Amino acid sequence: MEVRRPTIEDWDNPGDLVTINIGPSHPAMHGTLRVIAQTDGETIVSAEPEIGYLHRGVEKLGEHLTYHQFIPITDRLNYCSAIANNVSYEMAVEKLMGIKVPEKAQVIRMIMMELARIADHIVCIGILGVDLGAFTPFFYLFIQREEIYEIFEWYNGARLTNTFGRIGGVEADLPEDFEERWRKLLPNLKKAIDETDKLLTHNRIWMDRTIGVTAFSPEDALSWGFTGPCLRACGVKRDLRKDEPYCFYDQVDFEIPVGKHGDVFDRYIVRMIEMEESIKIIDQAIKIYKEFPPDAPLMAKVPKIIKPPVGEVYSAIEAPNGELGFWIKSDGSDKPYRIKIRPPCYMVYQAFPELVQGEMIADLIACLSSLNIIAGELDR
Amino acid sequence: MNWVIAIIKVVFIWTWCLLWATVMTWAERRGSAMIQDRLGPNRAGPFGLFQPIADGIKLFTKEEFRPKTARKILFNLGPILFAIPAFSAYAVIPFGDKIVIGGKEILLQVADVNIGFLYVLAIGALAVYGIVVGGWGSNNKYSILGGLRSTAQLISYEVPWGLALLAAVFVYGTFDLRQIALEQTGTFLGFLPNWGVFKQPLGFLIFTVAAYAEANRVPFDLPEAESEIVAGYHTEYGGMRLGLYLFGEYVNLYTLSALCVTLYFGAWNLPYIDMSKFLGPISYGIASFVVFWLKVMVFLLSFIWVRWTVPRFRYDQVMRLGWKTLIPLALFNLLITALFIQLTV
Amino acid sequence: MAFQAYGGEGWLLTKLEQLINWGRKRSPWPLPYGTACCGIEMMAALASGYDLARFGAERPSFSPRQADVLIQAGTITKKMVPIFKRIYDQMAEPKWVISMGACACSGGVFRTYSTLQGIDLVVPVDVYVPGCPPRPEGLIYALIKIMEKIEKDHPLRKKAAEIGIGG
Amino acid sequence: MGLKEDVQNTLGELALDFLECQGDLSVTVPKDKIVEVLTKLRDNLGFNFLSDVFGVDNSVFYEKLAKAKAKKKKGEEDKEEEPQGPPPPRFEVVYLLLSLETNKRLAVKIQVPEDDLVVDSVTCLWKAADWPERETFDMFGIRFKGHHNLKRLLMWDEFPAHPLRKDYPLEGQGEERILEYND
Amino acid sequence: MAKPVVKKKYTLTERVYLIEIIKGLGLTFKHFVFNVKASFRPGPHTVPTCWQYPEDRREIAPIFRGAHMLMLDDQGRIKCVGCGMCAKACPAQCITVKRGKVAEGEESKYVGKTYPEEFVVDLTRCIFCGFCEEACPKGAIVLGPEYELAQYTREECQLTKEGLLANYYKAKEEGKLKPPKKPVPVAASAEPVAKKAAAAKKAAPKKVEAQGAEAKGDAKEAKAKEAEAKKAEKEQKSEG
Repeated sequence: MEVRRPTIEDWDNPGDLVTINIGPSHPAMHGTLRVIAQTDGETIVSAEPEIGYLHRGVEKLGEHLTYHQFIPITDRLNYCSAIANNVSYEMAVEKLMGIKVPEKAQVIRMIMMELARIADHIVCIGILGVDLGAFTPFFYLFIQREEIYEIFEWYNGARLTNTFGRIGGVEADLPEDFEERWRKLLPNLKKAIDETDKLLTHNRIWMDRTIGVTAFSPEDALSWGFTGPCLRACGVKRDLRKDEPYCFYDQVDFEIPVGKHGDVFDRYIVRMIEMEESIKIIDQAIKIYKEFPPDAPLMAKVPKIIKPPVGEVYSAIEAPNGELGFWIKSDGSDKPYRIKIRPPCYMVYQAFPELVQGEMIADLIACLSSLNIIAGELDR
Repeated sequence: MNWVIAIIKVVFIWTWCLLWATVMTWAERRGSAMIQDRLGPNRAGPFGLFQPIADGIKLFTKEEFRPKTARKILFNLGPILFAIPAFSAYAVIPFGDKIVIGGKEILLQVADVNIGFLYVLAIGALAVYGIVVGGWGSNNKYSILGGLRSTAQLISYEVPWGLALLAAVFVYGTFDLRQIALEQTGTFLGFLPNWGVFKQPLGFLIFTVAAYAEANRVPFDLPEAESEIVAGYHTEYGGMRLGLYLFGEYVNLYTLSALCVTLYFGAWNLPYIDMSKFLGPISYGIASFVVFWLKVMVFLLSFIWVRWTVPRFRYDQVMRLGWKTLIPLALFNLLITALFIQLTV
Repeated sequence: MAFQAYGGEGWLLTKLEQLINWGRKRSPWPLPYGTACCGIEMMAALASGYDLARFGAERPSFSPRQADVLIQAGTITKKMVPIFKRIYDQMAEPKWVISMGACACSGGVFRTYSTLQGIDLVVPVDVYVPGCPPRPEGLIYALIKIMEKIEKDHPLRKKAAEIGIGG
Repeated sequence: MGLKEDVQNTLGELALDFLECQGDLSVTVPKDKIVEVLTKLRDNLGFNFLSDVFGVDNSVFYEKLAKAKAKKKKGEEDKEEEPQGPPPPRFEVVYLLLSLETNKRLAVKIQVPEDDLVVDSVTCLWKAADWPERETFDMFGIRFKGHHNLKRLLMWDEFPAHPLRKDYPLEGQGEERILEYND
Repeated sequence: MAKPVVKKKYTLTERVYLIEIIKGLGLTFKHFVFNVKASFRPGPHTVPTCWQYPEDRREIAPIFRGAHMLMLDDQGRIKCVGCGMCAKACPAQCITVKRGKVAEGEESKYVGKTYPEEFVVDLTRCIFCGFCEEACPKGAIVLGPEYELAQYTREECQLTKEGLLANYYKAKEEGKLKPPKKPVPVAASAEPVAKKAAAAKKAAPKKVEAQGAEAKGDAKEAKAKEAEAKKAEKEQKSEG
């Protein structure tokens, strides 16, 4: 049945249905998303998301900055895990130029990316909890996130927007006390994850709120272009870290958690397990890292002014949210001719009307939080 | 002379309620902070105790704003309708046994009505008016949703609440709250304090759950569910009107806790100890008051404690829990109680 | 008018104003309008590590009617401008605005067609916090600056001047 | 047995041009055959996942290349051929495909001339094309025939220009959004 | 289009709400008791996870990227020559440098022959990426430890030369100057240092070690080369 999508004109003649405008200034809409929902009582008949409230013209800006200058801009795409964006972009440019990154730099990138993944999932799960009324796990998790930030800060001096790495490598070696910090953080992080698990996972209220809510079939998910945890929650075992390995992901041992129904609960569980897997990866990566001599190269030899040859490449990595890709077209000058970012949550969010149809208003919020829509990369 | 005492009692209990509702807002903030590994407001006065006063001053001096589309009368009426029942309900709940001053026996209760029980039920149901009127008067979709949610929720939970209380009435055989309190002395089955909770464990459970729903507290805080409908019925309210809503909530909590203590936790009676035997008349009066107040505080704190632990229900789940679980359970409880009484008496 | 007598440097008036200022200062309920990266740092400031609640800013009220301090954390795009302005207008007096982060202060690195070059083009801003994003400490420092500003305020005298009494 | 041969075999003469860059293969196909091509690729070669759809404005690209060539003045042959005769179409729409089985990626490109900015929508093949096509419309003004809801996505509805076109200045032309509220 | 229907299967403990809720209550109570105990400790830092900012500050990294400062050398001379490399490298274009010739008699103030007549950093635009610091051939502009940057007006956020120097003095007084950055080892040639071949994967750790040793030799060369390259660059810049 084709349902007419609501528009803003429905405000004036709503008929039997109530049109509710949710956002952009709504506590659960992360400040920048907007959903116009038609509701029958509390049930959503149809919902239409509107995006673009954080469209900052990143792609256009990229055409006016040099390759190097664009790195800080990528920080501001998915700001929950800036490092993954940085690395994705750098890998795209490196691919375009045919640079092979020194292995030690790759290990450092891997460690940092996994830390960023944990930080990202912490935000997602914490916000999911807050949006469902459970505030406390958010605080428990954020304490640990703060510690992860501290690691970032001691690495290169910024907490959130790290501007990590350079084209051709990384800008610094891991600090000497990195492992010490990590060891200090590890038990607390595990404890925080465990406490969240205790507070939420088996709580019937939580289960009622999440299980079966906005379930999605794998076929639909693939057709809509889902990637990352949302796709894995639907039961498709796909992870670029395993399927198209980069860095050292083919040399570390980790599992890919897969859900069954693609509902909010599965997304939550997949993220929870992924955090634990990331911890495993970091532990192994630190072992690999230690095998390198302290003065092993961290940067490939790149010219001072980066001028890739004419061409176009697409390179993607598994960001915390899914496949984050950069398509770069170069015209041989020091500025990219066109940068196209393929943000993971863009694809996920466009399936939103289908996801929430027939659910209740409260589920809309739960669904939105569990998809982990980051406006920065959604609108670019 | 009697009306002087009555006025003193009214004023006292109002200020007392107000005081503890104020302290509760502080306790809520500090308590939640302590649960969440942080500190909470600690800058205003010692331990941040003056925080509620600062809030009050600020809300009082804030611009009183009424949206153009709001219904003037209803908009103004909402908070008042919400706050008044919360205060009035306390009229019949005893807050201590009795105090003898100058040979005159003063009951620590504003009005010793023999149907006090029914009065509480009736007044408690009134609070929903404040929410729904406020929500409707704001003329905001979120507010109306919040108001509707709270209506459905309060009506649904009024039923198991009443049924649970009815079972308690079966046990005590009276509608008089003072009488109920007095019945809970001595021991039950030889070793337990003779408290309602031991005679009516299921009833107590249902009462507590329903009380959370009546008070709109997590996990039943749907009418003001922050992440769903912004601030629910008080979305459009600011300034002191909002203050009344926020404040009324805590007064409401205080009343509910007091009712719970009166019915199920032996009011001012200590387990195994009869205070009246070894305390003077005045000190006994004060002691009974303090004991009662301490018990109420425990309940108030448990409201906070639960709030910061569990997630929120969804609307239909609240209804399901109310109609499909609590009401049958309450009926079952009623049946068992009736049978038991019929067989033993 | 009798009130006129208090319009001057009256002791009672000053004390009263101090009291009001104290109340306002100690209870700045924020409206956290986090649109972008700064929103995450604002969350960090609200979370346990820094705990904005210590200053009484505990109750993030998402309804603009109930908020005192609008923390604009993140970019305001041109598409967002009318909505943002409306939110500001909906806030009841007295209100303050913290412009957190480079994007909110001036558009920052996003000198583009869709970004508003500083929210002060649309609403009056009380405190600017540079940084991209600022540390949570930076935000708390801004809040302290707002408090200092509140302390210097004369709410009653202003009101009196508004309605045309006193001096 | 490379991917290129496979694509060549599958598409036959529909494949107009191949471009290989650092292992990334892209194939140019006729504009009006895009749905047919993508169906073939999906059904025969297992490219069952649409990563992204986006547009490129090539109006400056060829100029820049020509300039760069002129600078070199060496007479070397470049990979890119100097456009002969009519200028190449201004816009390009790129479809990024992925095969989930073999993990191979393929970019399919169509050339869209400025005077005929209508392309067939591929939302019938993949729902994922929904927003990317809207965005392409928003940013370049390329219309997609058969799209069910072709509205602006990122900019507001009344926005007059298409910002990712090369002739649009970075800092905009002073557009402002005005919304009226009646309260 | 049809949504999959999920059947909820709960265990008994999950079905009865209370057991899990009581477990959760126990957990929060533990935190509560711990924090209440901790909050009575003396000093500003009571609850271990909470920093009371103005009194009790979290230790920030010595390399934290805060407000800029203009560096002086050992003799108190301004290192900056006003070449404008930082302004060029800045993605946000927030730096304005005007170069001036050092007047006679003022040579003791400046390192170079030219000096920054005007040096303004627009902090409201700056994104603190640290590229200016990297681009500077003289190590003259450095992102300092200052993070309390809030101001009442936009004009106050313009960091002029005086402000930049004041930041330097403040950081120096507090001993918060950045430690010198270690040079990053660069691979010797454009060729990959060690190919990540399939064979390498099988015996990963050993191979890695071997590669590491190999890389060691390379790294020394790389350092030398890098130093050379830097010298050349600097010369070029100071000329230009």
